[in-house]
Amino acid sequence: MSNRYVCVPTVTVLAMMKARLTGAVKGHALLKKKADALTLRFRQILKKIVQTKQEMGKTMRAGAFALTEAKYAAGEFATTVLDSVESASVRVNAQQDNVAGVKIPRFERVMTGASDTKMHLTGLGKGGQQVQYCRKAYMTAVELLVELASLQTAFLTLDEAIKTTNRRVNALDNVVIPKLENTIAYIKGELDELEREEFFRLKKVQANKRKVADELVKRRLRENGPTPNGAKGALHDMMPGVDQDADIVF
Amino acid sequence: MAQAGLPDGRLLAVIGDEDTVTGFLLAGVGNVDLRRKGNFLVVNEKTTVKKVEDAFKDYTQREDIAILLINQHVANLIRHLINNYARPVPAILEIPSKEHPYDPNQDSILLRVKNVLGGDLGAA
Amino acid sequence: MYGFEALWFNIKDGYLDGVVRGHRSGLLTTADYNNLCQCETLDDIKLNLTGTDYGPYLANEPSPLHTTTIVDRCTEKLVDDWNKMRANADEPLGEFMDYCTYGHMIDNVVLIVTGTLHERDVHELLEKCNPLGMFDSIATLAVASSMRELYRLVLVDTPLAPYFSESLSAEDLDEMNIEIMRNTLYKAYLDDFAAFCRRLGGATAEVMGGLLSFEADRRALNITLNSIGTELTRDDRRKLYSNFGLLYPHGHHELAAAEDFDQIRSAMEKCPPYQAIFTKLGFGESQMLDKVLFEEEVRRLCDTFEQQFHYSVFFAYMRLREQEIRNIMWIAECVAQDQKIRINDGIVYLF
Amino acid sequence: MVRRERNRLRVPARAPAVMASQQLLHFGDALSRGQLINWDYLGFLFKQISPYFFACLGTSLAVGLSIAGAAWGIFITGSSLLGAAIRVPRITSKNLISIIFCEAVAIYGVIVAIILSTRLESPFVVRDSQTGLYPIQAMTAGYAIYGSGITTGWSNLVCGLCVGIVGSSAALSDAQNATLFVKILVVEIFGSALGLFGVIIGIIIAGQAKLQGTLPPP
Repeated sequence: MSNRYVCVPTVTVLAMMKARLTGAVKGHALLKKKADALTLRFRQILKKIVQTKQEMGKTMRAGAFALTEAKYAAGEFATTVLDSVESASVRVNAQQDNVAGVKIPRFERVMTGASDTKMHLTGLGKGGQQVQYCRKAYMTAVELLVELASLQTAFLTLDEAIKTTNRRVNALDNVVIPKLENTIAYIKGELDELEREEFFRLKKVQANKRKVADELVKRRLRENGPTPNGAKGALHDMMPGVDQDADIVF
Repeated sequence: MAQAGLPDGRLLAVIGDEDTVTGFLLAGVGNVDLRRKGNFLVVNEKTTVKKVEDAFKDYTQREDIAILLINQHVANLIRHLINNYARPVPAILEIPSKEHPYDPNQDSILLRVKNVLGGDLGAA
Repeated sequence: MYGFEALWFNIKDGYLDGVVRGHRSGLLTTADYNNLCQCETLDDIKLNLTGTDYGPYLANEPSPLHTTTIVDRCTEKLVDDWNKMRANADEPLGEFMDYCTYGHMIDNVVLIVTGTLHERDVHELLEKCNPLGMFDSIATLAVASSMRELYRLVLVDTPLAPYFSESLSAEDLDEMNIEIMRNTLYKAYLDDFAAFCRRLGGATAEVMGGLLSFEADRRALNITLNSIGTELTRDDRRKLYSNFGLLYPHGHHELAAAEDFDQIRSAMEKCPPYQAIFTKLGFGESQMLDKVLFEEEVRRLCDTFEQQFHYSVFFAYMRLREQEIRNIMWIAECVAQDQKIRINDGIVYLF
Repeated sequence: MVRRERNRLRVPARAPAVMASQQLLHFGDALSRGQLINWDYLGFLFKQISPYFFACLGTSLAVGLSIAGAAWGIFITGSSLLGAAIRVPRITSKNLISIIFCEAVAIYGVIVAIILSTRLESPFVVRDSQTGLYPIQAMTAGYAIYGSGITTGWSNLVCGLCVGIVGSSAALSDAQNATLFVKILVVEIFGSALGLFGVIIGIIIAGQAKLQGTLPPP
């Protein structure tokens, strides 16, 4: 029997173990709730991720096509764009959401308002309109991607969180609680055993004492003649509660 | 989080073919700091896998980058790195490129999603 | 000597005139475009182009084709044609042909200059240059570390030097937005080109005058339209308009003051030729403008072939080829990106 | 040489010279009177010029101008044809007809020149010994041959140009669209007919002329 805690089987320990068991059961219930909440959120996110990923496919396609249109109208402008990069006008802020005690990073697009005149003037001579159109298309894509990034990090974090929570739930469910229960059962068994030993010992003592008393009576009878009632009363006095209180122990 | 040191927000990094990068730079994600260190890498047929790997490692370790966008066909070059990458931030997003339409079956994240859902993505 | 080019033109340029018209007949026709539009993959497009002038250029391309490869090969064809003709050209046709390519040269210089200032690899930049606008010393552009140095060391020897010295001051070289610089140079170039054509006289002056003023007016229109809502001031805007064209000078006043598309429209519609273009557009609709203008340009370019004994055919051929390459790019992109619904939006049928 | 010897024998050598100097004085007078062209003097001048000179000049103009026209036309057509044929080689054989039309112009000139040169016949014309003038028939013939040559020459020159330019366009348009060739050929034929008009008129003009003197009585 290794599936229990090693302890001294005493009443104190028993009480302690019982307290631990109640805690474990309560914790298990809570963790279970948390896991459910996380899973709920997780499922939502999963659905959204798949949706957003597919939408992202579409948006990116639209963006790529807008770029084609811009190239068609403005000629080759990629290098100009690559070379006129200065400071990002689109950035992300990371914030944190709290889902059942799990901190989930959430990204938010912010426009810093950094000057991007260069981009505005791209294709000034020809095709600028299409370039701006393309720019807008990619802005939409960025927005979507930021959202997707939030979802994705949330997914990863939640995945991790759910795994740990589930592990804990399972650990409680499969290891801690049975072990506690086993321990309690063991302690109780041990305590019973002690009790029974004590009873047997008491019985033995009683029998012994009765034997001694009988011999005493016999000896008295031999010496004084039989006084049956008096002897019996004396015996009863010597072992109080043996007859009436037997069910106190059991 | 490094948020406190960067009051104006963190960056998006892009690794991809010229068109993708151009598009996102047009949208204004590009950033070149004082040491002329950019947050984008144009991958063409001459770019070595090593270079892509280095850029990936660099971008994922930089504090000021929150999201890394990478073209799927480029991601396939360094798939081992991406599969081993476990941190939530910077988030790695695989995006389709012009010539390689989006294939959900190659996306590391979606594969995990698929595992969780236990099968069909379309049904979800 | 207008009207008598017929007698002298062919002495020097008859052969090339024939050659360029031959090349022109190699441009894709509506039937070709219809076939191309039916394609499902880039390989189909390659197959369809095999029967055209582009055939030999695409024949040896290995199978995973990219749209950029197709476009590059097609451009190569144009460049080969152009260089062969340039090599055979006598003066002043040679000079005329050089003038045609100065526009690309400006783009290349701007590209290299911005690239150099951002410490990019020169070879990479050279690959991106338009081969039509190459000049001998272009690789040396990269030695300079500042714009001013660049002008002093390299640009001074190029045909573009006058444009730099006339329209830009030393401070401009350092501070000006590259896009504005490009357009300033382009303006100087267009003015110069128009003056050159006037000097040539005869049918060339007449036909090129029409084409260039359309070009100048289109640029004016585009600059106005694209600078709405940007920090470009009215005066800056005016400085980028060419000094000729149908809108010059009164239309430019109105354009410079225009704040939205409808104002531009009312300024442009005062010229009868442009009125016809704008009637094709609904009010407030500026998205289609590019295409309508391309169509108008192509129509004008095609018309130049109706007249003989002038140089404009060379200019027109170059422009038409470029338009065709744009068309091919569009088709290829539509096919590659699976956007075939949009395929007809981008093709400007040449004939 | 022989002719000149004979002339010297028959014509009083001094007479024309004296008259010429008189006329020259007269010409100076005319100028001083404010008259720009002295028609009398010009008439005198032309009368003094040998009809043979005009006949030969006419003949040479006929062939020279025609050939200039033909050559001009051929280079106009030819250069375009060569250029266009690079792309569309099929047009060369068909468009040789334009070259042939131009060539025909030269042939007209040659024919007319031959005809004109046959008008110069022996025995040769001599000046009248009294007046120092050539016989009126001879002068008529000289001018006629000159006129015929000029008519043919100029008309063939412009005809050659016309055919050349049209031929150039024909070559270019044939390269673009083969069906156009026949239509443009009609235009070209009409163009080349122009030269024929000159030739006909030239032949008619020269038809009556005969530059032939009468043999002196033995």
